[in-house]
Amino acid sequence: MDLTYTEEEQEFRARLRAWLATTLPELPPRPSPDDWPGRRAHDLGWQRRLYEAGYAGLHWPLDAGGRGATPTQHLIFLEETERAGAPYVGANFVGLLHAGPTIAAEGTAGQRARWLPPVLRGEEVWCQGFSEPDAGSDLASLRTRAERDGDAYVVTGSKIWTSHAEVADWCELLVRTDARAPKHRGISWLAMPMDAPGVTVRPLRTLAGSTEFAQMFLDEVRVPVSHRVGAENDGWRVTMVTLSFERGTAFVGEVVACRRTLGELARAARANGRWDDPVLRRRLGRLWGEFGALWRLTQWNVSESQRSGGIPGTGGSVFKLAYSHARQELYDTAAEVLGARSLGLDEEWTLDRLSSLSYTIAAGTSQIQRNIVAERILGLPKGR
Amino acid sequence: MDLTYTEEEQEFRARLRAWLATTLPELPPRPSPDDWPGRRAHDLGWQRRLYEAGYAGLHWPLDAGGRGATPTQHLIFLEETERAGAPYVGANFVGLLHAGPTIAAEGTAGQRARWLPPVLRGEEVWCQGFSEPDAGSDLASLRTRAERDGDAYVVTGSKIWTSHAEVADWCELLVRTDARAPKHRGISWLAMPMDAPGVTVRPLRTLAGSTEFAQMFLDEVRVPVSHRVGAENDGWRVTMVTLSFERGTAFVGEVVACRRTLGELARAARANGRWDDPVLRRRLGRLWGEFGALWRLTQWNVSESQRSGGIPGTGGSVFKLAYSHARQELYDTAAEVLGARSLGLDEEWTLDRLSSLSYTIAAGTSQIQRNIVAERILGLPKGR
Amino acid sequence: MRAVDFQPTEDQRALRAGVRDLLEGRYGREVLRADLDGGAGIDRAVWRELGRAGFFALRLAEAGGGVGLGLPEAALVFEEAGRVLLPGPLVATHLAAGTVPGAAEGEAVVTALDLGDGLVTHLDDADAVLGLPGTPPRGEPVRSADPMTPLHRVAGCGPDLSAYRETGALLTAALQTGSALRTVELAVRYAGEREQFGQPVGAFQAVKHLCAGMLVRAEVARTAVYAAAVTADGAEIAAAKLLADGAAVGNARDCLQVHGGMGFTWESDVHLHLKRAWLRAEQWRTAAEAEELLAADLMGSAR
Amino acid sequence: MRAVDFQPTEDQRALRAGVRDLLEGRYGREVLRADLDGGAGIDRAVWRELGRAGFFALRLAEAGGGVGLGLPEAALVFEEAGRVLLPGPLVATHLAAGTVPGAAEGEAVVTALDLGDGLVTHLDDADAVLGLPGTPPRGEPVRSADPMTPLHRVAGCGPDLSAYRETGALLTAALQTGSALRTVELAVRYAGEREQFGQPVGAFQAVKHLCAGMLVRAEVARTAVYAAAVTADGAEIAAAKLLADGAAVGNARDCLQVHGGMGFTWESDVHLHLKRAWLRAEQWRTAAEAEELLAADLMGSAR
Repeated sequence: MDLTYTEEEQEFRARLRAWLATTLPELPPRPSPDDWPGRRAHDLGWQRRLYEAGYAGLHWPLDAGGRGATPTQHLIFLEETERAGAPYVGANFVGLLHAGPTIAAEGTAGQRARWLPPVLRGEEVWCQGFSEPDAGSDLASLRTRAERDGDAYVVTGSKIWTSHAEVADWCELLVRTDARAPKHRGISWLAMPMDAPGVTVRPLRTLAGSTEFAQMFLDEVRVPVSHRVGAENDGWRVTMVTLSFERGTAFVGEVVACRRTLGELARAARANGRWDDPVLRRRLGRLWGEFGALWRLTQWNVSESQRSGGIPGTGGSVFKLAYSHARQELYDTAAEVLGARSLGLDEEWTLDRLSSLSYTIAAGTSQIQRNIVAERILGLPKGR
Repeated sequence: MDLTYTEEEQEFRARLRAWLATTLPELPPRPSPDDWPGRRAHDLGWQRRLYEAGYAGLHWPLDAGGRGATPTQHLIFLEETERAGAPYVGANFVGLLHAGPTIAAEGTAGQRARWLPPVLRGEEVWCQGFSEPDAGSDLASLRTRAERDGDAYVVTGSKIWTSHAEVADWCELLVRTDARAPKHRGISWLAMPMDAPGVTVRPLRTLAGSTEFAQMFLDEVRVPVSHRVGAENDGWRVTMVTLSFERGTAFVGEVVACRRTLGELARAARANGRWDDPVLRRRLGRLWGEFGALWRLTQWNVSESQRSGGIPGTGGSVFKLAYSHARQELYDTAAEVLGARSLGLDEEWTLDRLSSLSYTIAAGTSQIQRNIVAERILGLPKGR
Repeated sequence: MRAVDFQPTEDQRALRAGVRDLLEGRYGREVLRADLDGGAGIDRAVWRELGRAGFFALRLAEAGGGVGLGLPEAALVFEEAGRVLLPGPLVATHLAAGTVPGAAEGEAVVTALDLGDGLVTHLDDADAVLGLPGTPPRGEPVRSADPMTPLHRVAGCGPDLSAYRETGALLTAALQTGSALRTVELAVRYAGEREQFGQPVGAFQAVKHLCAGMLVRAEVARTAVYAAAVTADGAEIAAAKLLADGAAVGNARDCLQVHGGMGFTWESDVHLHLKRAWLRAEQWRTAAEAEELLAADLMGSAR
Repeated sequence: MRAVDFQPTEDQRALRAGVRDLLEGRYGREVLRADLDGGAGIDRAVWRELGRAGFFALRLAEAGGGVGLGLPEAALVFEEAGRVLLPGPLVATHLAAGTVPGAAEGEAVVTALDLGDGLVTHLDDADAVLGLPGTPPRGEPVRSADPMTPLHRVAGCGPDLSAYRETGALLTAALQTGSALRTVELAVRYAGEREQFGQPVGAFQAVKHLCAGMLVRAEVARTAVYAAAVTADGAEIAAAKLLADGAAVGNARDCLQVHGGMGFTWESDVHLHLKRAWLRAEQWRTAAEAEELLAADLMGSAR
C-alpha cells in the first residue's frame, strides 16, 4: 500500500511537466464553443503535438501504435495536463478512448493500420453512434438496421447524443444486423464514413443552451462490409470492451478540475463574506474531503487495473455513482457561494452547474449503475 | 379553506381541557415499563375515566356505542390529551383502533354486543395477531392455518410483533382457512381468547432493549366458529377496513409530541451553548417548519375524510412517508444537541431515537408506502 | 354538523378551475414554447387578460374595484400560474395593485427588487418597481439562467420591502408549489409512456419511488402554503417558502432524472421548471433566512 | 515495470487474512452474542491473545519488542476488528503501547478520554487512562446506548491528547470502515435469503439500490482510510474519519431497513453495528470538527 511514485514515474511526470510548460504557451487561442471547424482544428493540432512529443496513445498497446504506458503513467498524464490547463481531449475523445481501443482490440491488421495511426497523429476525428431516441438505458434495444447488399450494409435509422458529429470523419456505429435474434445477439459494429450519402446531422440543443450533441439521421447509408469490426452480430461484445475502457479513467481530469474549483469557491466565499457562514464553510469542507477521497479512489482503481494487466475492474460504477452525485453537490454549493448571482448565465459556475445535471444520466444513469453494482458486484438476484 | 374552529368545536375543546385539568392530577402514578399487569390496570383505569366522562369511542359510530364525533373533534381530543400529558392509549390501542372498529363495521349484532362495550368501558384488552416471521411486508402470505373441526377452528402457527400479548384478553387473529385459494382469498378474521389452551406468549426483545412486543405460538388452539367476524375467507377485506383506520389519525398525538420535543431541544441547546452553532440551529429551524407542515397535513387529511363521510383518504401513505423520515431526523438532531451525551441510555431522547428506527419499517415500510403512493395515487404500472 | 374545514370551498374550487381554464387557453404549451423561442418579453395582451380576470386585484376591496378575496384564494391562483410557467413579475405586480396605477388592471407591469445582489427581473418590460417612485431605474443586463426571466443589475440599495416580504414569499411559494405539482405530473406521464427493457420505466421501482418522493414533497409543501395563506403567520410563511422551494427544485431535479437524456434537451419543459424554481428560491426569502426565522420562532415558542 | 501501487502488498494481505482468521476463531458470532448476554466486561484472555498477535505493538519498533509495521498495516488490522464488533478500548490501548507498561503485550487495558462531556469507555476494566499517570480516576457510571461499551463520566478536564488525536481518529475510522463493509455483507446476505411476494427481497430494485448505495459509501470511506494511513496527512485523516463515520452509521441504518422488522430485534447484530458506529463517531474527531478542519485545509490550499 503505497502512494509514493517510483523514480521512473517521477521522471515521467517531470518531463511531461516541463514539456507542458514550454508547449502550452505556444498554442493558438481556444476557439469559441460554437466554432466547430475551429474546435476540430484546435483539438487535432493539440493531438499532433502530443504525437510529436511521444505522448499520443499513451495507454494504447505498443502493437497498436501506443506507448504501452502503465495505468499510473496514464493517470499522471491526465492529472498533469488538467493541472496545467492543457486542452481537453475534445474532438479526439471517441477516437482515443472508444473507437480506437475497440479497433486495437478487435480489428483486423488492415483495420488497425487504416484507422489507428490517423487517430494518434491527430488527422481524423471519430464520433459515436450508439444511443437512439428509443434506446437509452436499454442500449441493446437499438433499432437502426443494416441490411446486407453485396459488399455493403445499407443502414437506416437514427442516433442521438453524438458529440462532434458535425466535424467527424468516422462514426463508430452500432446497428442491428439480425432482427430475429435476441436483442444482444443481433448487433454489429461498423465504422461509418460521415461523408457518406444519406447521413444527416442535426444539432441537438441541451438545457444548457449549447449544441454539444447532435442527432444523426441515416437514410440508406452504404457502409462497406469491410468496415465491420468483429464478427457480424457480435457487436454487443465488441462494444462492451469499449465501454469498459470509458469507465476506467474517464473522470480523472474532472476530479482534478473539481478540486481546483473547490479552491476557487473558497476564495470567492472569502471575498464575498460567505466563508463566515459555518453552514456553507462546513459544506465546502465536506466536499473537499469527498473529492480528496474520490481522487484516492481513482488511484485505487488504477492500481487495481495495473495489477490485473490493464483490465478495468468493477470499481468504475462505484466511482461514477459517488462522483456524479458529488459533482452535482459541488455545483449546488457553488450556487450557495454565489447567492442570487448564481442566476446569471455568465457567472463562472452556472454553465457547469447546468451541465452537471447530466452526470447522473449520461453513460448509464445512477439507477442503471446501482443495478450493476447490486447485481454484478454484490451478486443480488435479478427481479422477475 | 379555513382553520378557525367552530363554536361547537371550541366548546368541545374547552370542556375537554377543563376535564383533563381536574382528572389528570387524580391519576395514579404510571407503572414501570416492565410491569405489564400494572400497565394494563393503569390503561384500563384511564379508559374507564374516559368512558364515565363520555369520551370513550369518540370516533366510533353511535350504533356501536361511540359518540359519533366528527374527525375534527377526534383530532382535538388527540391533540389536547397529548398536550396535557394524558396517558397514551396503551393497552386499549388494538381494541379502540383496530379490533373494535372492525367488529363495529363487520360484526353481527351479537358480536358487537359481546365485544364492543368492554372495550369502551375499559374492561377488556385486545392484541393483534397479524404479522408472522415469514410474512412481514407481504402480510397476505401468512401461513397460520385454521382447520374446521365441528363448531370450532383449530389454529396452529405463530405470530410476531404482538403488543400487550402478555395481558390481553382477546386477540384479533388472521388465519388461513383455505390454503388452495389465491393468497388474499383464503384468510379469515377470528377473535381468539388469549387464555385458550395452546397459546404461548414469548417476549420479543427489540434493539431498544425493551419487550414492547411478543411472539405468539399457537398449537392447535380451538376458536369457536362464532368468533369469526365476516365471512370465511373474507378476512383480508375485513382487515383492510381496520388498517385504513390506523392510517387516519394514528400519528396525531405523536406530531404534537414531536413539536413539544423540538421546543425542549431548543431549550437544551440554549443551555449547553450549541444553539450558537448555525448548522444545528438552522437544522432545528427546518424541522420546526417541517413538523408545522406535518401538523397542517394532519388537519388537511382530517378535513378531507370529514368531507367524504369519515372514509380515510389516500393521504395516509403520503403522511407516513414524510412523518417517519422527519421523526428519524428529529432524533438524529436531538443527538447533535446532546453531543457525546447522546450515548447515554438515560438521556432524555436516546430511547426515542432507538424506537424511531422502526418508523420507516413498522406498519408498512417506506418502500411499501412508496409503492402504494406510486401505484394507487399516481397510477404508475406494476412491474412485471 | 358544521366543522372547521381546511379543504377549499366550492367558490375556491371554482376560482381555481376558472384560472386553470384561462391559463390553459391563453398559456398552453405552444404559447410557452413560442415565448421561449421568441425572446423573453412579456405579452401585454396576456397581462391585461390576467388583470381582467382579477389576478392582480384579487385581494383589493370590492369597493376599490378589486375582487375582495384573501390570501387563500391568491395562493390557489398563483399555484395555477406556477403550473404553466407563466412568466413575468406576477407577485410584484399583484403586490403593487392598489398602489401603482394600472397594476390592478394588468395595464402596468411592476417588478420588485426581491432578489439579492441588486438583481431584478423583467426590468425592460417594467413600468414601475415596487416601492420606488417614478420610472424604473436603469440597469445593466445580466444573461439569465432562466431563459424566460430576463435579469438586470441595478446600483444602490433598493427600497424597504419589509411590508411586502411575507406576502411576496407566500405567493412565490404558491408558484413553486404549482411547479412542483406539475413536475410530478410530467414525470408520471413520461414514466408511463417511455419503454425500456420491455416495460414502461414507471414499472421499475427505482422510478416509481422517485415519483412517490416527488408527490410527498409537493403535498407537504402545498399544505404548508395553504395553511400559511389561511393564518398569515410569519413562521408558517417561512416554512411554506422553505418547503415549496425545496419541492420545486427537488421535483424538477427528480423529474429530469426520470426523463433521462430527454430531460436534458432544450425541447423538454423540465429545465424551465428547474431554472424558474432556482430563481424563485432566491426571491423574497432564501432558505437560510427562512431557517433562521423558524429557529427564532421555535425558541420563542420554547420559552 | 515497477509502479506505485496503492493496493495492499502480499505481506499486508497475509497480515489481514491472519487477523481475520484469528478474530473469526476467537471472536465469532457465538462469542459476540455470549459477550452481549453476559455483560460488557473485557475478556482478558482475548486481550492477551490480541497482544500476542501484535495487535497493540504493531507499530512499535522491532528493537523495542514491537512488530515494526506502520499505519497502513494498523488500518487493515483495525478494519478487521471493526468487522466483528470486537469490544474494548482497542485504539487507546494501541496508542498506549510503548508508553503504558503491558499495553503492547495485551496485559494492560488502556482507555482514553476520547469522547466529549467527560465520558470514557470501559473504565471499570481499564488499568490506565491514556495520558494520565497512575491508576484510572473514579467515574460515575452512565448507562450506555451501546450494550457492549460501558460508559463512565469522570470529572475535571483530561490530559492533552493532541499528540494522539490524528492516529486515534484514523484507527477509529478503520474500525468504522470494517463495520460499514460488514453491514453491506449482512444486508446482501439477508436480501438474498428473505423472500416476500414470491422472490428474494434483494430482487426488488428498492432493496438492491439501498445495498448498492451502501457499497459506494463503504468503498469511498475505505479508500479514504487507506490513503490517510499511507500519507498520515491531517486533512486526509479528517476526511477519512468523516467519511468512515458516515459510512458506518449510514450503512447500519440502511442494513436495518433491508432487514425490516427482523433488524429491529435484539437478536439481530445490526443494532450493535449502529450503536457502536454512533459511539465511534463521537470519538477523537467529530464530524463538525472534521468539516472545519477540512475547510481550513481547503482555504490553505486555495491561497
